[in-house]
Amino acid sequence: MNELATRLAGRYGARDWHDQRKDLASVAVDVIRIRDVLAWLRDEEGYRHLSFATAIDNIERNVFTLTYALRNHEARQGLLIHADVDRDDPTVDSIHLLWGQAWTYQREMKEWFGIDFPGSPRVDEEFVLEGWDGPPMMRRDFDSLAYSDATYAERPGRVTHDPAAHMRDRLFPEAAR
Amino acid sequence: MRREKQHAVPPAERATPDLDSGKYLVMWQGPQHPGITGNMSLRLVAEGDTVVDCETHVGYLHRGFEKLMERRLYMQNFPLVCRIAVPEPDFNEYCYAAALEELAGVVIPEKAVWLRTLSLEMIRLASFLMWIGGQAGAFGHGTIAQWSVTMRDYVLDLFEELTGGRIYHMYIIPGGVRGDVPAGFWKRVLATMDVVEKNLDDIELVMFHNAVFKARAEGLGYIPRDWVDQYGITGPNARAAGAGRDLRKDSGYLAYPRLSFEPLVGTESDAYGRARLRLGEMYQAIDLIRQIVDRTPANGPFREKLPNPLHWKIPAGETYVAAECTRGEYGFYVVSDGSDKPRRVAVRGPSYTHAVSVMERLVRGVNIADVAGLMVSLHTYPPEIER
Amino acid sequence: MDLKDFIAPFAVWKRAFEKPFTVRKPIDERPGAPRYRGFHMNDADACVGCGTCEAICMNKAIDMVPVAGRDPEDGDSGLRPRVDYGRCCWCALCVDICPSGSLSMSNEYVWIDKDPDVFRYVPGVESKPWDGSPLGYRRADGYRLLDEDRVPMPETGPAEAVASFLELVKGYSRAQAEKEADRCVSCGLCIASCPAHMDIPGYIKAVRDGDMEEGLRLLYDTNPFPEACGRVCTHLCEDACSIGSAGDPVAIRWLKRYIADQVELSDYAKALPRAAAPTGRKVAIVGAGPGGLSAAYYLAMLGYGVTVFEKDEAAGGMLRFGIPEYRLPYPALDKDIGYIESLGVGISRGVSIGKDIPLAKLRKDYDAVYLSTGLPLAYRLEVPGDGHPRVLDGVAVLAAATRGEELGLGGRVAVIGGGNVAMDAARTALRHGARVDILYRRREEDMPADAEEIREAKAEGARLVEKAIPLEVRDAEGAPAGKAAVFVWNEAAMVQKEAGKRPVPEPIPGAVREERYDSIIAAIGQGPDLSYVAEADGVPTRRFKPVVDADGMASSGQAGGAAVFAGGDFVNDRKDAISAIADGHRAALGIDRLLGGKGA
Amino acid sequence: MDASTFAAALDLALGREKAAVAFYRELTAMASFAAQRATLAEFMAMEEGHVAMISGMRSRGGVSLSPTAAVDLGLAAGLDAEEEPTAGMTFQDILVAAIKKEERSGDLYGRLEAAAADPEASAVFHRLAAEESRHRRYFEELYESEIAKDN
Repeated sequence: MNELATRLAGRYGARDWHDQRKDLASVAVDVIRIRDVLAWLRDEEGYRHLSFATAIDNIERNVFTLTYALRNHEARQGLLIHADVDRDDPTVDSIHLLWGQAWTYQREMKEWFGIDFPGSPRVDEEFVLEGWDGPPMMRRDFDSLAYSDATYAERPGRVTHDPAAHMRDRLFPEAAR
Repeated sequence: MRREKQHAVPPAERATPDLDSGKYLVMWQGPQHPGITGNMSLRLVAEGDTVVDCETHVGYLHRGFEKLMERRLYMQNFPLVCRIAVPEPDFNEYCYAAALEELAGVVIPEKAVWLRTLSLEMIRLASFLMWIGGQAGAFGHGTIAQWSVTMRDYVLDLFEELTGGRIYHMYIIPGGVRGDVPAGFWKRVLATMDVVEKNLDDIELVMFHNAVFKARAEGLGYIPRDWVDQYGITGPNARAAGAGRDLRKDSGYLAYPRLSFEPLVGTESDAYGRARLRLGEMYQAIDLIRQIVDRTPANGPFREKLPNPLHWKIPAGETYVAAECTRGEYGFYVVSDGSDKPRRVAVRGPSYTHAVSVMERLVRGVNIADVAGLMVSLHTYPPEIER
Repeated sequence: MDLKDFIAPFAVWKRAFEKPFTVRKPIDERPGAPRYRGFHMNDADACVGCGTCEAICMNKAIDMVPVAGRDPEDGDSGLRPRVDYGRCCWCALCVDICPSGSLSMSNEYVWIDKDPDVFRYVPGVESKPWDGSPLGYRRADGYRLLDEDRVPMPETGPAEAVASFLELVKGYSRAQAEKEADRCVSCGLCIASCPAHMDIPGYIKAVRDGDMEEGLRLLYDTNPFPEACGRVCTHLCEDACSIGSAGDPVAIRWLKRYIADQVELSDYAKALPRAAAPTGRKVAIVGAGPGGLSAAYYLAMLGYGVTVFEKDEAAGGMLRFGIPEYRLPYPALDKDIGYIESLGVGISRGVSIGKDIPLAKLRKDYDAVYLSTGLPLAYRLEVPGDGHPRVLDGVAVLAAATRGEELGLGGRVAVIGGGNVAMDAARTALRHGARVDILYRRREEDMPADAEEIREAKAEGARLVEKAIPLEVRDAEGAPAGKAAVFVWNEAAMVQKEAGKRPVPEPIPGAVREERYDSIIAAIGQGPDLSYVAEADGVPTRRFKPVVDADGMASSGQAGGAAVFAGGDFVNDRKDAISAIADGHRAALGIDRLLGGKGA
Repeated sequence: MDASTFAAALDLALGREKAAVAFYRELTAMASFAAQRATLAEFMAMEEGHVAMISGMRSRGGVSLSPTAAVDLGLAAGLDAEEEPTAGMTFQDILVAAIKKEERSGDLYGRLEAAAADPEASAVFHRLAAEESRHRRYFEELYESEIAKDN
């Protein structure tokens, strides 16, 4: 696979090649090259199958890391292509013309992360979250528990006790400072 | 560069009908509709009784699994993931467990390898039995559904005995499996396989040599070979079109490299051809289960000890583990940031591809009465789209 | 399409004559499989209320609730899990993880009721028809989510051990400590049992996180003797550990030691909190054992000027003079004491209150006085001849060993008693080359010494003579007078005289045995020396114990002089280091309250 | 000793208990520090209670004591009480003295019971012996829990 790593590095400045398994590797490129890299891998390197596309909210670095999972059936190799996109302006080239299902993943990422793929069909339509009024739910700073607590009532009568605190209150309350 | 050869694929070419023209009828099929596999709906635009446009709508049943998983301990997600494909939950358990094991550097015992393979093949059979009932039912053959759902229940009896649950088995736990087979289990597995096999013979005769079924299924939902890569189609839908890809063979996970089988390949991926291929895979599953019964080691540990699940941290990293389920490539992409909860879990369900973009394209020009049959012929489990 | 396609479908008719698949009344007659994950059962007596089921439950279906008739006690929170079937998904992780193994599931799955609230209940407390069902989900043999086995502690083998006074327990490596810390489920049942109520789950988490400074800080919150307690604590916490309810308890003591061992004394100040601004007030402490120095540490942290008066030439009390160095090496103890002294605590060594300075003078010169003088006096055997020169007292022998004095025990040694002092004396004698018999009035299982002490003493070669009632000590014939002695005892039978009480050793008539020894070490018990406390000090005593209030205060000091607080072995019933440390901490807070401090 | 009647028997017992009070008073005189005196005062108060109890029985003319003897823990027999109390007496010394005293009283009442011709007097001595055995038992338990903890 190192030959592919070298070619990817040479052509597209790909970096951080990592062999996860004998049949799975990952590599990172600049987000601006993403469509070209994927097209090249599809057409020239046999990675014709797009397994899925998704994103990871790396909020600490203020980026969304896109992951495109490709597979070369003949070589029986999987490849994860990563690209970081600025979390403050998450706009990425659409690949809907490369794969027929890609627009759905892009629509999902728009809904779940707020990443835009201009030109991608129906990218602004609701996908899973019909009627959703919250922020993009897969963002790390969306606290689903707080949302749930604020939106739904707990069933009455639910109360629990921490064993250590319960024992302290009953056996040595003076230690509760 | 062959960039010019790129196919301009739907929905870019989709022409939205002019709904104000009065020529069209908009109708919703689902989310409560017997012809829809699960809680999903299709917004159909019909001209006469011919569908001219379709939109898939999901999100009626399960949503937010992937978010939920990010706030739970690794082990707490074990009982959660099975819900992502209700009729075929075990693939979630396997892919999730295998991804964590790979990231944590855990090797599972030999016995667990075989028992995992067993449960994946048993659920493959059960899932196909449910599907074939739906496929026949969509064309009015309720009898087949009666038979096949009964056969499925016999398989679920085996699951109940092995795992303590009929639907959500929660058996393939990170580290291995949750228990050895009970006494006398293998005998009952073989007996059930004989019963199911005999029933499949009847189904083959009654359903596949059936003028009505042939008339309605042949040519319905035809998937050309070159769509397979264009749309990321996998599983029987792809194999029926001549793409002989099967992760059990190609990736060689679990005990598959040591089992004797060849992926089935068809020539026509239409509703009939796909059904034929799946029937063949049901016989194949029975054959694999018999091989597994023969070869599973009698003794030995069935689970590798893992750290305390309350504190289990997995080294930072990412992996994608996929397995061949009844509908194709089922995969879990797991990212760890080194903490005790996953950073990201993305589930790749095969329905995602064929129940949205492929379905929306195939349904155009189809008679409304055949929409259900078409949809079932693609074999869709909506929760794996919603996640 | 051929003709077959029109004929074949009629094959369905052959089924018309077959037996139907369906069964009649399946709900009544279709029990779940033997492993079925049905409704929960809980053995409420075996359950310890640790809440680990609640912690693992991904659905938040379990609440820990108090139940009638179960009060919290050592190793049992008194809480029991209540399952809400509105949330439960029957995954049975609660059963898999349950430390005590009390949770299980029946194979019952049918339960119909109009009232939705009944589907929330406390298994094993609210009785249900499926209680006690032999069928249903149990965790499989060989399958556990928690590790029941403790990470073994590397220790010197007994043969090698008796050859020297080197520390036996070698301490965990980082990997070992983290693995052992991983076994903890953070239930906190241990906290109540620890006399000092240390934040045990907190510092174990620090071990897991590799954060030794945080760990040390948590230790010092309640205990300024982590090196010593990490080695010789009586570890009541481990008796209460929920993991211990069906496995080896977490090695809490060794983990405490691990933390303290990892941080150099010179780095302590960086990790630990600074003392408060000086209050200008002074406190005198009598006795530089763990209790007195614990009070000194917390008083110093609160800004008090502290002077500790110690009759011996070195500080540490029984930790130094009572515990042999193979269990607690002096450098470890010196580290604990060294840190306390580094905070400005003054220790006046070799000054005996009552002899050199009257207590009344301390009460005049200081704003408060804390007494922690322990139990220095060995009780006598109280048999004829117990004044024989070869009858030694265990505490004195151990102190002499600490001082490096020649013990001159001889080749044959008897140790009378079954407590930790007896074990320490026996093992010290073994290390001096003696053949040692331990004679105890009751049975081995009745011995008050820690089980591991008994086990190790035996492994090192001590012979245990059970049910030996001392009768007499005689001068041995054939030896110069006073150079050897004969110990005479009566073999006893254990007799259950009263129901519910422990059996009583009763002499077997005629079964009198005797053995000649070079030394007989009496270690039956110790008492306080209260001769330095006068009526005028206003310290009430009852049966040779100072009587104190909840703050450890014995005298409010109204009668001419400072208030007097007291604690440690001569006040509490536990009579161990950790209780003395807890008393010292409590008294420091009490003194601070009395003197108008802000409290800490 | 005339102990053949009920009243005479109680008189004798009263004398014993008064002697016990005197015993503790004597020890107290020897004591050198507060804790000794506090303990002796406590034990003396117990004996004073006995004096009051027996006076009460005598004036009421009836005995309200259980005839059931306490279980003998066997300690008293083994304790060596040769040594005389000293100014430095420990809690052990005081307890040994107390146990021995109760044992002697119990023995005495036992002998008197056997010697008494009057069945009523015999019953009184029997009950007094039982009472002394309970006292002894009380001190023995104290000895086991506070002194010989490790034996």
